[in-house]
Amino acid sequence: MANHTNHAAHEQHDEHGGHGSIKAYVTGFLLSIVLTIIPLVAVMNDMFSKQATTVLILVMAILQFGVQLLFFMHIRDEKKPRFNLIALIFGLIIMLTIVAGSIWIMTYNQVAT
Amino acid sequence: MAEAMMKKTAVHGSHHGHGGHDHHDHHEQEEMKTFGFWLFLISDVILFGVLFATFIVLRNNTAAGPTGGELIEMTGIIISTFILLTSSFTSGIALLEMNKGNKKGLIFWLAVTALLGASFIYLEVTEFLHLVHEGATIGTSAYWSAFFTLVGTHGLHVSVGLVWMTALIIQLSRRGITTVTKRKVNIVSLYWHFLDVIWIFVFTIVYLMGVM
Amino acid sequence: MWDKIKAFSSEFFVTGDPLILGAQVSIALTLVAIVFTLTYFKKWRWLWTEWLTTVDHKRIGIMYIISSLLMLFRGGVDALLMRVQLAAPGMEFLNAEHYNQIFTTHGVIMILFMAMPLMFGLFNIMVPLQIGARDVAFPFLNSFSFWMFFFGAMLFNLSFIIGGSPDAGWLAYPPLSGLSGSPGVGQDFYIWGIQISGIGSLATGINFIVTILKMRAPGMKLMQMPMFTWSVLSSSVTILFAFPILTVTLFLLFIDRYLGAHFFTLDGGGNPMMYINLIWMWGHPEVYIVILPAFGIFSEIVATFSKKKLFGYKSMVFALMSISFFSFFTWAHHFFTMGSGADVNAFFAITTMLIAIPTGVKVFNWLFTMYRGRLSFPTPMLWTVAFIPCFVVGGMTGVMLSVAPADFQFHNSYFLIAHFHQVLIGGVVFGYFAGLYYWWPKLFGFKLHEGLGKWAFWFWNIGFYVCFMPQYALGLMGMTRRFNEYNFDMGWQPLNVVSTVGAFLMGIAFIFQVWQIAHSIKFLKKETTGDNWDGRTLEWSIPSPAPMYNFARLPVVTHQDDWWEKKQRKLRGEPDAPEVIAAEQAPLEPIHMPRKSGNAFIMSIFWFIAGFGFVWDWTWMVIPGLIGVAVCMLVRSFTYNTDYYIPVEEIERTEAAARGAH
Amino acid sequence: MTFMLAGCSGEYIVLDPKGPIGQDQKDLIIITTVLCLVILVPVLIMTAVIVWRYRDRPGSTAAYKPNWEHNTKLEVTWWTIPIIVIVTLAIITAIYTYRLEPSKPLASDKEPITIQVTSMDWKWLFKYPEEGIATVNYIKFPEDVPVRFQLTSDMAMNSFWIPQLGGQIYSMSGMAMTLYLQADEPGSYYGSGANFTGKDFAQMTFTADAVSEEEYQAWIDEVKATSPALTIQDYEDMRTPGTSDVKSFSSFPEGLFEHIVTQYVEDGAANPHAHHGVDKKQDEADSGNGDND
Ligand code: HEA
Ligand code: HEA
Ligand SMILES: [Cu+2]
Repeated sequence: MANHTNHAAHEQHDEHGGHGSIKAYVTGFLLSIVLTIIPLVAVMNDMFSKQATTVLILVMAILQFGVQLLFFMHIRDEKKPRFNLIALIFGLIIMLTIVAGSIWIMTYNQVAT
Repeated sequence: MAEAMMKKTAVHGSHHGHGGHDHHDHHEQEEMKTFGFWLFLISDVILFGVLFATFIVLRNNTAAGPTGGELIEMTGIIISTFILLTSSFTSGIALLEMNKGNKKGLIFWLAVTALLGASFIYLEVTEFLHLVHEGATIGTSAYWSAFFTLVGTHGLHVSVGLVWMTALIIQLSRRGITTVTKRKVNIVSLYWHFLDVIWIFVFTIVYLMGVM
Repeated sequence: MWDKIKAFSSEFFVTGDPLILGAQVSIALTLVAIVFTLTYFKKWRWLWTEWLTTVDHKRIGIMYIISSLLMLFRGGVDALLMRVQLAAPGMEFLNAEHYNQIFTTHGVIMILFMAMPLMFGLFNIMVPLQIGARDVAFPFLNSFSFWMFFFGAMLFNLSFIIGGSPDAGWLAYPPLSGLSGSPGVGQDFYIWGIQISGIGSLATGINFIVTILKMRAPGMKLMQMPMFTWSVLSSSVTILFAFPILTVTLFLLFIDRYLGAHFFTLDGGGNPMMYINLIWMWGHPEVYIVILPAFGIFSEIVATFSKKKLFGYKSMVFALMSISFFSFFTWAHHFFTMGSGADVNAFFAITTMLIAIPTGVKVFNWLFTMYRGRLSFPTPMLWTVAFIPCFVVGGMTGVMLSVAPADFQFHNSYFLIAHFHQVLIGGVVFGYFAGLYYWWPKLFGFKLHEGLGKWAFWFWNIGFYVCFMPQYALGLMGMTRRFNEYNFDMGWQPLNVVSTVGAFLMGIAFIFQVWQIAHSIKFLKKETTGDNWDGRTLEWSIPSPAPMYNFARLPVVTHQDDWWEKKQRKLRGEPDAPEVIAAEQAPLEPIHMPRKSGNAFIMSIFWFIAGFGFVWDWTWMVIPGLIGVAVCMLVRSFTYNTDYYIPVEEIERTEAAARGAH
Repeated sequence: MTFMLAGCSGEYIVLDPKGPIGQDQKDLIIITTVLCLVILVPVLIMTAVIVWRYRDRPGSTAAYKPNWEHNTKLEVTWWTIPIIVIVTLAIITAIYTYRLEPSKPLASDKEPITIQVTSMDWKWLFKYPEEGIATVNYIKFPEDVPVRFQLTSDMAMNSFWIPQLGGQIYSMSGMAMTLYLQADEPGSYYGSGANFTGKDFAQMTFTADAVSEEEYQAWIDEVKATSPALTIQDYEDMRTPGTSDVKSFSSFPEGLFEHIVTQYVEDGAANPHAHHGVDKKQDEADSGNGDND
């Protein structure tokens, strides 16, 4: 594994300072609007079956998440080693485990309602 | 921290006087803080994950009381969703202004972001009041407990962000754009985008699926 | 009026029990004595400037260790009280309520206020030294973590004399821990004590991840880090992912109690099983959080005292990381008996067993580090060698528990109690003791008396087996945990008596340790070499105790076990690499250090105040508490002057004094 | 541990099963113990030998290789052996997990009898829906006949455990779990509440008697003839926390168990706290909301 910081990247980092461009932000913004409208329309107009809608809106939410991550949070711009990305991926795996695991386990232990 | 800088110089076997170090030094330290904050955000991901899990598990437990679908008014929610999306965008613009070195622009866009955030909170409070009025409080049923806690925790995060942004605007106007304030703005905008992401899932799972 | 006050104070203070009255009086007397001593010797200022406001990782570490040893005492006394009751259940030495409070506080204190802070103490003291850094990444945050732990622990312990202790078990399952099951304030003390210190733990986790990833000495690659540092990284990563779960779970329990919500209540559609599900998502990783650093400590010690490189470095690292990862996929093994069906049980049984594989690899690597080594057995190594069989047996019984259908018979029995004490004492406690003995000279600049240490060692060990081996048998005899009484027909008493004797042997061992420390302070034998064990890693390359800036010049690292390699090169007469020499001969430069700050201490007091207010439902106290917290945060945010430079002359003076000593 | 096993007077009831479930569990315990010993014993021996042989002493002839830190063959070995053991164990566990799934009916040519179990603070209430009788802290059932326990809790979660017949299952409020057990021979078996429920939880032990069919019938008849009826009032009284002696009742209100399971269900609009009516929501409980058998 490489040393913790890379000198070259470090130098160059100073110059470009922050990340992103107005173009990226606008693209991201438009995408996020579109990705919000699609599920909204699908749900409000009862366009598909319940199951299909669920899948659709979840996919849209995940795409939206990707958009924020790429265009706004600049996850791509990280220099190596990509600790940020690694940490995020681990975090997401654990988070999904928590949600999916709870749902799975608790389906057997619902209280009478 | 000094060692951070010395790491660099030592690896490359060069030693310049320490005048030039300070800058590097701070830079490295600020970078560390940003990374630390990123980790904090990931712990927040887990935090919200647990709240979502709880909400999903308890979503049918309305104890014969009102359900979300019955009481939720989507109009307000849709408006606040777009407000938050826009604020995520404006906080990005603030960042761009900062990178251009434009202090005024930076403060302006931060203020816009904060205002959007404040209107989001206003709408949320209105919605909660509406729900309480309709007879859904945190004690009504497990569903509403989970609902208010999840949505409220997000709202609390946004409110904290507002205080933080205000404090930052004051600091910026006093100190201008320095390595330290720059990092602070970066962090706050990261936080803001993160809250946007969380909201997307609140919107999808709590509201859209609730009224489906 | 008077009646009101009387009624209030009878609720506020725990009354009516001579045991507790005695404790209250002695606590009050101790407090008076402390205040008097500080005033008499004019030490208040010293206390404030040197300790309460310090951000030095070594001092914070010392404070962690002192507090955790006090907590070990408290938890240990609890244990002894329980054991007395269980040896003679008919005597009603403790009544049912007391017994329940005592096992609850014993469990909480031992894990959260003894093991965790002892672990954080070792993190603090050693990680920066091992990686060649001058402090942790966020020294202020570090002091915040400590004070949050400290005041959280204080809040929890307060319940002993004020309001009454929690009594719903160390993980406080609702509805027993909810308002319907525990209307008193004990459970609120539990929630807020743990919550406040939990925030501190999360911050520590983040702090050490950043420290380790970003602050290593120049040249030190990840795969050259000492194994303890690796274990701290894996443990911190686990903290990062696990502690938020605890925070939320307790928070939900709190709003159930405080705002009448219905997450885990019986009515209103609440589901108490969800709590059990959530708390173990934290609870299981938690036990690995505390064991992983112990694994790291053993790895350091076994290499040092075998005079041999650690065997299988890479698989050790891989094992650590996979344990922390897999620890998040096993939680349901704590409630196999919840009736979640065969799919769930089979899945979680298998994920649980998988952890035995990387753990086993670690055991074999330790054995093969000793194999073809030259073993010497000072106290740190004794603890290490004793750990292996003890932990392996405990781990095996863990594997037996993980077999879901068999667990139907073991669950909640003394078999389980024996399992986890074996891994917690044989693994965690032995490990931290080993680390404490090993690093003590580095920490304080003097060695501990070996002879007394050996007495303590043998008493702990023999006491351990005498205490907990019979408990496996008791489990198979059907004795369930948390029984304050049992029927003599069951034939459980003889083994319980044996077990109690063992517990007292451990108590004697603890007395030996206290004596050992007192004795060593009295007959102070200064440690002047800085490298008294002929160590392998960077911490041994600097004077003992380490100067406040740790390294006058930051070392350049070229090898794993860099310090050892350097000594070997010297023996062989080989020169160091040019960059190493360059770094060593570079002129001293002013050292950049974080400034002291009382903010963290004060902020934690406000947390304490808010927590205390929440416990008693006193809004007038909660609000100023929370406002205080917010103000402290803002003040910190507006503080830009957070660090300073140590001038070269001062460094020269300090170094001369340290080096001149030998 | 062996010396403990030999030397003490108590009875190892977990290892002395009297029913098919307990028997299977005992087998499983033995299999896993053996599998663990396969590794444990060599590890302990290795530890002792290595520590002894490589201790530093004057004139030691043992090899010393300070830089020997890696050996692929060895490392592969100790990744592989545990993997093999764990895979074996995993397979066995999976098989047994499905076989011993507590809600799975037992293979038997006899019709199972049902006992409805409620953990209360701090006593056990048992009901025999087929016979219409009820008992407290005591059960009796015929040997060789599968018993279907339906478990629920009135308050905090407990755990129903008769070690000699088989492992425990939680009793939880708001749900009904199922556990099948069977006694192969007559006897008087120890049972307990294994999960902590507060103050007098240690007093929640009970006796489970397995008797011949005739004796069982006789007992039922006797209870019916001589015991009082369990009224709703009795049940409400029982809910006050406290311990209880052994009791029996000749009858109990119909649907009491279902009522206990659904007692916390709000019936909505009218009165959110009216959960004391016995008759309501029976159907729902019968259709097994939360019942996973
Ligand atoms: C430091 C703490 C610690 C550690 C390290 C462990 C380690 C393990 N634990 Fe333990 N456990 C606890 C602390 C710990 N546990 C606590 C506190 C509880 C109870 C809490 C409560 O209810 O209050 C508990 C409860 C507990 C249960 C729940 C039982 C029940 O409630 O009914 C189970 C079940 O699966 C379990 C399993 C395991 C396993 C499989 C391991 C494994 O990680 C062990 C792995 C190690 C080895 C196996 C030994 C070395 C390996 C070899 C030499 C290699 C080869 C081995 C094989 C192939 C088998 N533990
Ligand atoms: C790191 C964790 C840790 C440690 C170190 C210990 C240490 C000990 N534990 Fe603990 N224990 C737990 C964690 C731990 N325990 C947990 C999590 C539970 C579960 C709680 C629950 O069910 O909710 C538990 C439960 C538990 C029980 C079960 C109670 C029950 O279910 O009814 C018992 C019973 O024997 C016990 C005994 C002991 C003993 C004898 C020690 C000994 O090692 C203690 C050693 C003793 C000392 C260090 C004493 C020092 C004091 C003195 C020297 C003073 C001298 C004074 C006199 C002689 C009067 N523990
Ligand atoms: Cu576990």
